[in-house]
Amino acid sequence: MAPVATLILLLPLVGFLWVLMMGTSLKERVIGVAATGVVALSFVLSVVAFFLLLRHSDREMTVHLFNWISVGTLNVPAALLVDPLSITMCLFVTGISALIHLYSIGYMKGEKDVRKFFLYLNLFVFSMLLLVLANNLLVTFVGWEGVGVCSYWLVSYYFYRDSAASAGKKAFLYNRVGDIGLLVAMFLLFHATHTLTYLGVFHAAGTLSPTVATLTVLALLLAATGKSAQIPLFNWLPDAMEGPTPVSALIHAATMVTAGVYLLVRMSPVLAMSPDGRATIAVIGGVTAFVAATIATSQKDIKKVLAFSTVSQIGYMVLAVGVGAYSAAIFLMIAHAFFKALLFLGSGSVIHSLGGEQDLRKMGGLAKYLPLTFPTFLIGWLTISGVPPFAGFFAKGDVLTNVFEHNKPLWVLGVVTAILTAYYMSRLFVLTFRGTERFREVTHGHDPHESPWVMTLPLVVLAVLSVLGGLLDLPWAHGRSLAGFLAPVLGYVPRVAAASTGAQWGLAAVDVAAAVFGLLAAFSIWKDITESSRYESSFLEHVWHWDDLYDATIGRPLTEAAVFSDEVLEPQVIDGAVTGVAVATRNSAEGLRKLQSGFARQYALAMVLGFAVIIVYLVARVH
Amino acid sequence: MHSSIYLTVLIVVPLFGALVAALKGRTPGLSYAVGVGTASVELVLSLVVALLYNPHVKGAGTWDFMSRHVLSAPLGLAYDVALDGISLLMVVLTALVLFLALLGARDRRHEPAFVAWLLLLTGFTMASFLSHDVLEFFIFFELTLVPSYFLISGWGGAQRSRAALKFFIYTFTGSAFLFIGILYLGFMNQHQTEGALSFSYSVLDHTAMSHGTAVWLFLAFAIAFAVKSPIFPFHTWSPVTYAEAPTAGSIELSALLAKLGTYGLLRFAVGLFPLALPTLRPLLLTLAVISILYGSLVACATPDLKRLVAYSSLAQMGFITLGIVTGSKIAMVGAVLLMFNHGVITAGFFLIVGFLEKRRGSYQIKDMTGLQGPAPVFAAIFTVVMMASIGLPGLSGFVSEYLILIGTFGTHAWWGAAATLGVVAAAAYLLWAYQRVFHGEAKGPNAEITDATPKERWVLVPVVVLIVALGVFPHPVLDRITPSVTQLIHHVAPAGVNK
Amino acid sequence: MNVPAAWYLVLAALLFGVGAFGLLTRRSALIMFMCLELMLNAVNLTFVTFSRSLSDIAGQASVFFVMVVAAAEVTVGLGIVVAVFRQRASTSVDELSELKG
Amino acid sequence: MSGLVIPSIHYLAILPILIFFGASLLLLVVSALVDTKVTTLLATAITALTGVATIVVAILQWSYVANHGASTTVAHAVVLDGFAVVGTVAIAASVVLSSFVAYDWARRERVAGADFHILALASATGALLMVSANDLIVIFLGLEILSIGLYVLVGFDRHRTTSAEASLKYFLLGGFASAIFIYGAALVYGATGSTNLGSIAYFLSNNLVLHPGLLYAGGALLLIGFAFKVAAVPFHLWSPDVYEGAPTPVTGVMASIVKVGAFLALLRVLISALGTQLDTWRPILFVLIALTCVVGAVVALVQRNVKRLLAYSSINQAGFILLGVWSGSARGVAATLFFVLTYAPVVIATFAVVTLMGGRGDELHSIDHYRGLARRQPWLGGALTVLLLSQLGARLTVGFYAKCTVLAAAIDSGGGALALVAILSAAVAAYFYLRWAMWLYADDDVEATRVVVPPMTGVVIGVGVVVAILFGLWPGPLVTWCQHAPLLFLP
Repeated sequence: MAPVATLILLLPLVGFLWVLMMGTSLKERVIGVAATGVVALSFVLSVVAFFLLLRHSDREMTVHLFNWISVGTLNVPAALLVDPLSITMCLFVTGISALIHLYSIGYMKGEKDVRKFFLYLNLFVFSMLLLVLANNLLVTFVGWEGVGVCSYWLVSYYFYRDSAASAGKKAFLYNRVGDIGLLVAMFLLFHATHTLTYLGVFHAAGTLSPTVATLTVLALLLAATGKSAQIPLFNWLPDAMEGPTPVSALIHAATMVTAGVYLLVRMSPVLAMSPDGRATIAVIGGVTAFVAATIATSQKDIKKVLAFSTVSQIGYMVLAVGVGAYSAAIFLMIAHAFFKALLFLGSGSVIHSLGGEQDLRKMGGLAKYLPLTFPTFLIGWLTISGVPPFAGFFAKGDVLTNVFEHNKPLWVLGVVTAILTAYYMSRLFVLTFRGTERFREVTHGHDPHESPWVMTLPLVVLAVLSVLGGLLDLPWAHGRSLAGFLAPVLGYVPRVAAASTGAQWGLAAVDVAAAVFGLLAAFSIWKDITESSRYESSFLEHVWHWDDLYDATIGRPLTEAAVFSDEVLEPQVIDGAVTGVAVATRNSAEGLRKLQSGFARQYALAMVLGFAVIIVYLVARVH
Repeated sequence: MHSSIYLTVLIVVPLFGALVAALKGRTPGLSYAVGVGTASVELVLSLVVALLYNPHVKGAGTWDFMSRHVLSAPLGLAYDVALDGISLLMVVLTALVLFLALLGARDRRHEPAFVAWLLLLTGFTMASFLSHDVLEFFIFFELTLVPSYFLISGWGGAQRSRAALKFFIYTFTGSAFLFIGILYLGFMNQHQTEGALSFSYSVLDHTAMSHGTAVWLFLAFAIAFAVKSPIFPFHTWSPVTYAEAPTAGSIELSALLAKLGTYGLLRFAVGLFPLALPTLRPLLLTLAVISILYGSLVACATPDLKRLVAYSSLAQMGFITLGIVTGSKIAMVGAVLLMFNHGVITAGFFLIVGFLEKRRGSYQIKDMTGLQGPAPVFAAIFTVVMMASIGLPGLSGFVSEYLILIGTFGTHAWWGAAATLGVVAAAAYLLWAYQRVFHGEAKGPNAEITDATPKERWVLVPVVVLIVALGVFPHPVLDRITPSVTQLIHHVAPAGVNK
Repeated sequence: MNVPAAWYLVLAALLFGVGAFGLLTRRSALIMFMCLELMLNAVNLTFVTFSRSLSDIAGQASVFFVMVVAAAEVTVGLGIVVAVFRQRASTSVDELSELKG
Repeated sequence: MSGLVIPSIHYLAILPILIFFGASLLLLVVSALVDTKVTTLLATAITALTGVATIVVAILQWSYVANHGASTTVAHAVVLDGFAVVGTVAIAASVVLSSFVAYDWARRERVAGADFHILALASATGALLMVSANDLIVIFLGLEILSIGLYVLVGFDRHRTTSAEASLKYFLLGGFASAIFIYGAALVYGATGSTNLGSIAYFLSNNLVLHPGLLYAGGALLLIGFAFKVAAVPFHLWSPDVYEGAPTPVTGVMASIVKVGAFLALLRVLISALGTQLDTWRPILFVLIALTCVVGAVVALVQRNVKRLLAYSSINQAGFILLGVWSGSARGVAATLFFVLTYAPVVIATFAVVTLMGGRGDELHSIDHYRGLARRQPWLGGALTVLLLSQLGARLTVGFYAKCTVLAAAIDSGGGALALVAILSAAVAAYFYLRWAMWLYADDDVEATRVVVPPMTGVVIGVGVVVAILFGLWPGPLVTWCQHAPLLFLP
């Protein structure tokens, strides 16, 4: 087992190093194939590891690689923890990554710096695997930051575009803010439990004082909001769409952005110690899901729509975590990975066919030109809208059922969000594939062409997965499926008795109703774009003016403070004090040299005065 | 216990090299060759010492290679060298930095003098790190001023004279207090022991003193070191000096001489006056945190790359100080490690900035855009150095910063939390600078610049290697630091230092 | 009749003071010069007085030294004054303020 | 009818004085007889011999003191102790060095004859008398012999009116100071019944002074007399003018010989005679030192004329030397000795360089004149740099240990605050030393004319540099030597 797990982790790194070392000599195609190959290989190994784990009795083992940091009481090994959760993550991370690597070969063909692209991509996969496989918080943090920096590089991949450069920076900074959360959480836990390994922390979790527990959970939540683009740190994700589409699909939809959810799930034993913390998580998740969904209804850029839908979907996951439905969160995470990757790659194929055009208003009627993209995208659309029997329906249903049992208001919010989801996705679908053809001036009259097989094959695979994804965890088979598999890690959360099958059918019906309502609404409104654009609000389009708010409250004040310090405080006050002393000395020198008048008699006078002073002192001393 | 001959050689070789370089100035290039030769010898030697070093010497604790020769009893002057885990790291750094400065920042104007001053500076720095005698340390500590002064005033930029004078006077004034403090301590000790006047570290650290005395002496010492490091608000000499100094000078100053300050603070201020620590800790912690945040803030706005590095150094010095004064062992180890890492990182920064200046003839950020296009290698290496400075896990900077923060958090949670903000700030100003310099469309002269030459790459290789290696396998280093820090903590501990 | 020693001392002190005052107030180098002599003589008087009241001969011996010194000063001093006078046709000290600052 | 009693004289004790006195008389005669062209060289040679002979004698004296201990002679008016011996050596060496400089200077200025050397030797005699005097009257004599010679030397340069001006100023104020000094001696005599330092000390330690008025007034006057000679603020005002006006070699003499004589005599008076009154005079000295250090350093900042600049710098240095006196301890005595012993050659060498740079007519003393010197003439520039660094107190130059010893002494006797003031003033002083040093390395007008370094002056500069560096690297023996040269009377 140990070597397998190690290889899963190291293969992408090997790929990275190999391409790095070979330098620019390699051919573009070779690089692509090699990069894809290593990831695919580690997917295969993950499958192997999965079955090995099934045979493993306690379904949990630690692989110690080497001793990383150890000072005094702080002891941090570089070690892996192989358990159902990490393997599940490995499976879908490597799987999706492999597909997207393959897709990228086609998508990035002819780009300037393909080598760099695959370098980053491989490094990203390595970091992501490190994140999920780590057996302690600090190593997780390494992966956590690793994926962050890879995302920074890939978002600003087109560095000569200022928008891309800024987007990359923004992404990294927002993540950094989140990282404070993770750091603080680590500090708190370490000083409370004197260890950072998950098992150690979980073992001591029971001893955490409520305050520490709550603080830790909130810190973790901050970390999660940063990485998983939740309120208040969610607005870097739409900008991150500046990156190449495969990147958006892999990093900003399927894998990295779910890392926050993974962290929360992973720390479930600590979450268990703080009901308040969990409640906060739930609220954050629910609200984010809703807000992002509203915004998605008014975006003009196809990728932006998908970006906000991602935020919204992750909101669902966080919500699930908040109500303690960990397996539901993971379930949705996987399903979402399938259909959101599918949608992104689909949109990528669309964009590709239109030579880089991303504006929905310049699309439409593409169905007949994209014979493979269209049906796969259709499946993706139905899945995310929550139409049975696709994966989305079961996953979201699982979440909402749990929410319903714990928190009715949030459940209502969730359902509304579901309606909105169906609505904006249908809007997207309609505007892209149906209606009048508005792309002619983009393509200079040519017909759009379907993408090569390397790009369409992943679409097909993902479509299939989206259809069958639901099988992972059918409501009536929780014990034997994903939930059951994850149970040893999360503690199997049985349905509350009250939720009789009847109630469940009821909830399912509500979900379907919501989906259908959203669909119909969209189709009825978006038949013709010209007059229906009044259903877009600029407030929503401008993301509730969230950026402006931050800019006004934090960005600009800080910038001004910086400029002030550099131009006024520093030279005039702090250095001014120093130079002030110098100037004062110089002036006093000028003053003193006046005494040096050159008149001998004044010199004599000075002597006499000096004598007088001394005598005064002596007289004073005598009496 | 190993023979002290190693250390003596470490000190003598560069001084001798300086002499040769100065005298053999006639034949062109020879002096440079001498310099490089000396640097290589020094580097190898320091590594040998690092391998030989034994942290468990009988009766000397973690001090190794120890020996003491009294030069003048009435003056209490002695040649007294020893090496422990903390100074070991600094020794290696000294040798390394000389190597980088010589290879990476060669200056052909008056070359013999240039090389000679550089070697002298190294010799003096080496000696101060190896001094086990406070007076001896002070002498060499001060001595480093002279070569740096001539390096700056001789090879610096337009404002060099002003910068050099300011640097010298500022530091000289600061160390005036240190000097008085040392003498005072020496006599206080002599009056207690009624023995000969001695400034040996191992003698002085047994001096009994009242709390008040300890506080005053600590302050006298701390001012000198705060100026040298620099720490807010004594830092204003550093931006102008770093900016005006030649690249080699900037490297030596920020990567090496700054460490003299923090090293002194750790070894002498904290080590000799533990009594004062509880009283002064709040002040020092606050100054450290201000240095971190304020340094980062100004770095966001400063228009000059070298000044930017200067302010980022201020922030880093803040971290080091934090680690030194919290009294947590973990944090202190982190601080020592950061001294080394920051040395490597700033050296890397200044090297790259120097290379860019050679091409663009300016340090101004506004004069550079989109360099990543024409110069991807520079961009890549700069990114690595930058990420290390930001504290990206897996790179050297992170390990040290993390140790400092987690340690501080245990003893002084609020200061620790405040310092953690520095992590974001660092990312802010560095990425912002990176974007302005390397991202965007390269036009005009920016588009013409050539990428790193093979030689330049080879100079930068050790930097990158060290950054990565110490990020992934800090172990060998930590194992050498920890015992010495533990010893220091145990000496300090009774005076209410927690953990 | 017997005059108490104190009176001589006071007289000497006054003489010394007068000399010093003159030195401060007169411009002519020569007069200042005389003031110096006056001061030295005040010193002599003091010595003699003490030597008398202490009935110790050493004090009177000192007087001779002082006189000799005074004489030597006169010779050198006059020489210098003459040299200056040659250059400036004046012995006013206040005109000698080329060196200052 | 008691016959005249000739006091027993231990000639070894006064031999140096006799040698110098004899040498100056000899020169006087010779210069009258021999053709004036050769006399300068001859005079220099004789002066050198005198110096060497004196140093040899000093060695004998040292061994004598080592074997028989310190002693007084000539009715306790003269003392032979290690302290005096070290002083003698310092003065003798300074005279030799100055005479070398003067030789080249005289050649350049076309000043024929041996006058400089005669007067220098005479003045030096006075200085020697001061360092070994054990009686206020003898000190007064020494002071006058020293001064009268100098009055003439200062006015020696007939080409420059400033020379005469300086001479007259120095004479009038010097005379004033001497009068004050001797009046002080008289009052002390009245208070204690003796002018002999030993007796004064004995009297003060055995009797309770009921009416200290006389004693205090006398002491204060004595102190002022010395303060004038060592140019302590506020009694320093004469010195910049005189330093500037005097011929540069003479300035060198004033900065070395006069300081040695005055400081050592002051030390002897304050510690041997008035040691019991430590608590009374220390506060006065405290203020004097603080003023001297600060004013010297600060006013020097704005000087353009290097001679004036050096005048102020030597005022600042005087403050440091006084620290050693202030501490009033054995350590302080040793520190003072070490300081004057090492400071003298360095400052003479510095003025030797200034003499060279002054050029024909001794006029070119603007600091701008030194720009790029080290670029034109690396050795001369380098030497000057070393000398300046030494006076700055840079580490590894003897200047550092000089300052170190006095500061240590002061701190040892509880003068931490004073030491701090002093060293901060040194930080201020560093500014002008460095600015000067930096201009030496300025790249502009590298093409200006080079100055020729005559051999003798070269030797002097060399000696200064060697002293600065050698004892900077290895101060041990010299410090120990000064440590073993205590005062005869130490309370």
